[in-house]
Amino acid sequence: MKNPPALYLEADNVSPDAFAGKTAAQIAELSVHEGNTTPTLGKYFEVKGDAGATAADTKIVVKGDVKRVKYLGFKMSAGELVIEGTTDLYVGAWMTGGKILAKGDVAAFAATAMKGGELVIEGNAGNYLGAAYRGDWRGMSGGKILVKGDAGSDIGMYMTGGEIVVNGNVDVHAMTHAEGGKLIVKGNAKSKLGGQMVKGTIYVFGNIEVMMPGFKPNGEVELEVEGTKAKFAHFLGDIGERHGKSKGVVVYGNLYKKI
Amino acid sequence: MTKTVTDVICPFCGTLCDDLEVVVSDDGKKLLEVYNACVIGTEKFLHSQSADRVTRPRMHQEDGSWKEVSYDEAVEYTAQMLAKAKKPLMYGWSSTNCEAQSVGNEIAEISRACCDNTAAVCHGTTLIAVQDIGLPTCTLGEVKNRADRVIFWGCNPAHAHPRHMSRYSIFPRGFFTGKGQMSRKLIVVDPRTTDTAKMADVHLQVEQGRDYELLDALRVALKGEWLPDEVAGIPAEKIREAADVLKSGRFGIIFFGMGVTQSISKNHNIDAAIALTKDLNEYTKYSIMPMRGHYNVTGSGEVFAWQFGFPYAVDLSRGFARYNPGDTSSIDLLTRGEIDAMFTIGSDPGAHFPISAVKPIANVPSVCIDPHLTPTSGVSKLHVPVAFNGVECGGNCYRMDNVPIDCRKVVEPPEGMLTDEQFLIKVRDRLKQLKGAA
Amino acid sequence: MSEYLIKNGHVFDPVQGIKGDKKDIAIKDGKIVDKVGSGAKVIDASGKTVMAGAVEIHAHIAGPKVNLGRIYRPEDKLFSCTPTHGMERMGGGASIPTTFKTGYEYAKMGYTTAMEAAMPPLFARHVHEEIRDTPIIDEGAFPVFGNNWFVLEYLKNQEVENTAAYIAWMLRVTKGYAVKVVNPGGTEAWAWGLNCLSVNDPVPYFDITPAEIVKGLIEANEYLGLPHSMHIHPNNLGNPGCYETTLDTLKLAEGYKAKNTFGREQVMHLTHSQFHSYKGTNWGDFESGAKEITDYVNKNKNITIDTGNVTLDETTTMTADGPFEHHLTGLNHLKWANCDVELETAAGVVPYIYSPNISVCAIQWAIGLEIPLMMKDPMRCYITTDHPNAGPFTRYPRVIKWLMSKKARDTQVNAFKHKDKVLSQTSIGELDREISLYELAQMTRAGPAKSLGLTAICGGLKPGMDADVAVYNFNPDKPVANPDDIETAFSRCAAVFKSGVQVVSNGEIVGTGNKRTLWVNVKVNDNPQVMRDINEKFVKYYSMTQNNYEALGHHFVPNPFALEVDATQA
Amino acid sequence: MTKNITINLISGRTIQQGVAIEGGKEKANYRTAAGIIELDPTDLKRLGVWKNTNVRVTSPYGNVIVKAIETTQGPHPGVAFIPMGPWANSIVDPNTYSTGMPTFKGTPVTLEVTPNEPIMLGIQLVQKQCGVKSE
Repeated sequence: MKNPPALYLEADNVSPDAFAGKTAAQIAELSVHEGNTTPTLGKYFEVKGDAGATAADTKIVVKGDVKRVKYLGFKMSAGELVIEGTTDLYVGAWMTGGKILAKGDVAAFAATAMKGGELVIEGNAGNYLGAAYRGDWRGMSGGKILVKGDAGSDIGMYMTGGEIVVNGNVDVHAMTHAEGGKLIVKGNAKSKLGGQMVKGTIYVFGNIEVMMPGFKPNGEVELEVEGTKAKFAHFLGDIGERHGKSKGVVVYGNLYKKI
Repeated sequence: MTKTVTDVICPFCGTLCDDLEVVVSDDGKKLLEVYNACVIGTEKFLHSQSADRVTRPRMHQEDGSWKEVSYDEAVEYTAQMLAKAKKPLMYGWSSTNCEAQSVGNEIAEISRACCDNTAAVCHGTTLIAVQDIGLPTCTLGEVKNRADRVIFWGCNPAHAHPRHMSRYSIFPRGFFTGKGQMSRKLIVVDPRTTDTAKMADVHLQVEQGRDYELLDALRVALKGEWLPDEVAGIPAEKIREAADVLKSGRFGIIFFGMGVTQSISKNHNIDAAIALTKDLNEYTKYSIMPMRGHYNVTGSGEVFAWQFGFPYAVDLSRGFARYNPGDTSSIDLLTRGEIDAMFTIGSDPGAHFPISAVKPIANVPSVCIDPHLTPTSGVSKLHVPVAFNGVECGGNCYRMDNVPIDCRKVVEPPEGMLTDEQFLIKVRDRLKQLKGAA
Repeated sequence: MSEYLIKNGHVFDPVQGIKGDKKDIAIKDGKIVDKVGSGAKVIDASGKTVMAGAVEIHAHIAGPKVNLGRIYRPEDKLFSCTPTHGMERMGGGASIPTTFKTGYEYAKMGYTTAMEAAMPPLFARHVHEEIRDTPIIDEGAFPVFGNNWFVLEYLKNQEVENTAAYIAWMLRVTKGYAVKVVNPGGTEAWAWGLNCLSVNDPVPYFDITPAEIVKGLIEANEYLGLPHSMHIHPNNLGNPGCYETTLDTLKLAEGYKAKNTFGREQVMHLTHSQFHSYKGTNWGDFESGAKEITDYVNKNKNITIDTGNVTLDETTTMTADGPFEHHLTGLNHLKWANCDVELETAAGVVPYIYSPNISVCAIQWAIGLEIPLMMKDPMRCYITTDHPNAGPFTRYPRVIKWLMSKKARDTQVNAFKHKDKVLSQTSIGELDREISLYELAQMTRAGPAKSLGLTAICGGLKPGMDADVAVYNFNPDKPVANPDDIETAFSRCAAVFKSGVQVVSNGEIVGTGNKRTLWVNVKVNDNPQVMRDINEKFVKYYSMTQNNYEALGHHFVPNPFALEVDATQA
Repeated sequence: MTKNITINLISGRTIQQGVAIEGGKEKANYRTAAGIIELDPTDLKRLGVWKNTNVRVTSPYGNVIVKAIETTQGPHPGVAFIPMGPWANSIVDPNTYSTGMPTFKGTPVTLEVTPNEPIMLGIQLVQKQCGVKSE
């Protein structure tokens, strides 16, 4: 990273798909955006090494201060992306495959509408992790996200499939409107958890600040989650929300809280 | 001799009252009396005449003083600022007419700016909720003619929309509501016993920040399912009673305001309120409506939408329109340090943004187009006073229920003053020259 | 104004009965003329197809529910927004394009006139602001009358003359074009959460039936002698078995004759007939009623229809049929918007995905094609997608491909997941008819223009008519190698002229034409009774004053074109 | 004996604030209408002051001097109200949770009685915090 931008950079070309089959020189010619200007990657990054022939055999390592860089790994379908520092919005947004390793924090909208692949965040994740784009009812539908730190609000909104694991705590409104998928919170959850949830499963190892009234106690169960065997209190919800039936039986969302 | 102008539209709040009568001097230059308006509307019309009014553009000097400049110099500064900026923010638009907004959009398109209106700090989260689950609504006349259940949730029309209750929602006698207030049950949900709550048949004094839980509980109660003993500080029994009152109406309307859009959960509060409205339509007829603040914030959203496709927080920096509040919204753009020029019109972010979002305005080239002196003009490099829209010039506006009403001009602006639209056209034409556009 | 000569094209013009002969089309001062001087700019159309500009008879392209669709569907624009280029402003939107994109897309496909199908009168200012901001194409808007309190009250007492006077006032204050009826009575019932599913269901409180509303409005329409006929979206749209309600509605036109000076012959236009031609009792035994509907319409010359073709896209449904949208959101659980409009109407909006993998959607697709293929007279059946309800209007080239090529239809049928169901529930497999270019010109130009009463102005290439001309890269002399070539050719015109101004060249926008707003100005004798009624309703029940309701200044309709009607002798 | 208390702050419109912004934000009347904090009588008692005393309101995001008055729209113990405007916005929580909307309602604040601290005029208050010179 060189010539730090005055504003923010939109580096939506930094993905194995965009790099594939290009030499270092060609990669340096790819466009980035600073406000309404469109300079090249080469202006801000020193590009070393050529890409593989395809996205699948391309690995990108982003070094330096990328706190003000958005869209790293945007729409990537294969290959590997390693971000060594903390970075900004839309990491791995609309990704369908491949692997992203973010060693620092990532800001909001990471893995928006993710369809597949793997996103590992060693720091903290921002808001709307694995959520749907505004207005869309199709959120994260596949793939796996691991957050080693904490995650923000509205994670997994409109989630329909895939899995999010947060080792730390999550902020308000996790899994709102979810219609499938799995969320595992090793730490604590704030309030509004699973609000308007239609289907899907949430596991919380720590406390829940305030429980949604639409979650009805449904006894206790012995479960093994992520290698941890423990007793969980089971809740069905969100009772207030509409629910479909399968073989004549109403299907609810499931919330398990470790006792 | 004086003249009386009738059917005058009040350019203050989203209620957009259109039955004002204004008495003006024979030469149409002085505004003498205002009838039918609320105290705020009356003040708006009368203050437009104040003697100490600034009538020419002014540049802020280092020592804090102001230097008067010509409109042409103001046009030049504004056009140059927008031409040079990499990511200018053009904010406001809610207190001007749709014609000016339309010219503003052309300017934004040429300078590839971010454009946003006051929904940013008002009903922006409502728009997000509407995008998530829709909006069963109606026009205000439907409320007047049919509503027998009226719910004010997190809003206080007695203070913010003073004539709303008498024109549309509580007192008027409509086609199917011949007994006026007697035909209606009023429910107010508010953490305070507001002057609106004092009139309610039922006041649910919700614990501040727990509206989302209470709305969910009401949805559960409609289904007659299990509830905890108390939700949001309100006993389950009272929640079930309220649910029955809602269900028993023939035509219900939920009005909501800043109490829910600005409290934690934000868009989700509205989302849940809309879901509740949708549920109630399984039993009877219900609608829901945001109590829009500025008299033409709704119009700004409409014009943005048919021209760019999005109602607010539109980012044109890449040459095409993008939208995602949290990224392209004014507060985030300012606090995150994403913009390098500030253009404000028809609103006062200086007074109504959190201070951390105001400080950045003072650090970039900035223009404030506003008939008033405001905190925004106070921290902007250039202040361009203009004619009062809806008083000194007409133009189309949209009421809180999206009904368009063409504002009326009642008096002449002071000699030589431009309207928003006239000033913007000059800026657009100069900008086209600078950008070499056709 | 400059002169043009479009040389050696294969001209298809039903107005003059020209069926593809090589002819030159001369343009002068915005009109088609016999000949132009040697200085005229020559456009070489040899090996190309030349037709009049196409006429859209029914689309939702401007106004409150369209914009509500834009506002609440950011995902409809995700990654689809286009930058400013050349003369084009920014655009965006797949199923609900922005106003600028709407104008450009129509023009690029050779359309020069379009009708906004449902204008809520209270929102007329909004509709006209969007029309003003929709470049190039001439537009008109149909105010809705089928649930209007004045109409319900007058017709309850068979006061046709008062209804007519009210319609004349409404067309004038809203700058409206025609009498639109949507789910007559059912939308007023919806204000109480109810509906009218047959032509005999009484409307709550007003105690009148949909049948009485429809007959009364036909009579009022003919009393005035308006350019277009009563334009109806009947009750019970979209339900299995609804074709019976549709037939009941069509029968209401029996015995009525068109009375007007615009060459219009029908007294009823049935819109998006595909949605009204369903047999069966549930979604399981759902089947086509296209034969029953077209058999009736073929026999009854005082009716015209449009198709409402399903294009198998993700789209946004929007209609003044409020109860239907509520029913639809119950089926697909997608976001529901609704707006009830005081004293007048309502509207609903719900996104919908017509999936080729769902048998019902595939059958709907087939019905939309069966109807035009079963209609004997292409002058009475027009191509629409009821944009955006059955699909976006930008898919017209694909619909044209399906209509012109059995091969293209078979390819699609074979691609369906439930192919056998489509073949068993419809007759699409047996229909070998392929629409000719001449028939296409009837279905998209001469026909809709005649139905709208615009025969003297557009829809043809006769000298004296507006010079709206479309030139397609399609050579009728060459056999079609691949049906997709048809879609390509009709997607982007080689050249388009709008009232004599070239607006498209090689698929690019090169001019904005003189966009006009079409409306109908009816002179009627003074009717103090009706004026008193109007005044009373505003004082008591409307939420805005009559003066503000009637205010529709020049800034809303900068370039009006009024069709004058004199009903004082009626 | 006065003492500091913590309380949940919300902001919003009042009709007096509405009249004042149309009357002119440079005027003292704006300060009178919006440079205040409405408290429940029980909270005034907790604070140990009579109504109409100047107080410093401090949040994690800043502090401002306003006049503590007794609410007319109570009871609302535990909730304090400052009309929307520069005074409230000096201390509200700017967190938007990536929705674009600051958390104008629900900011925990501390009240400290400061009878002799002056309340600034609206425009000056904003100019001072932005480091802009006033006239």
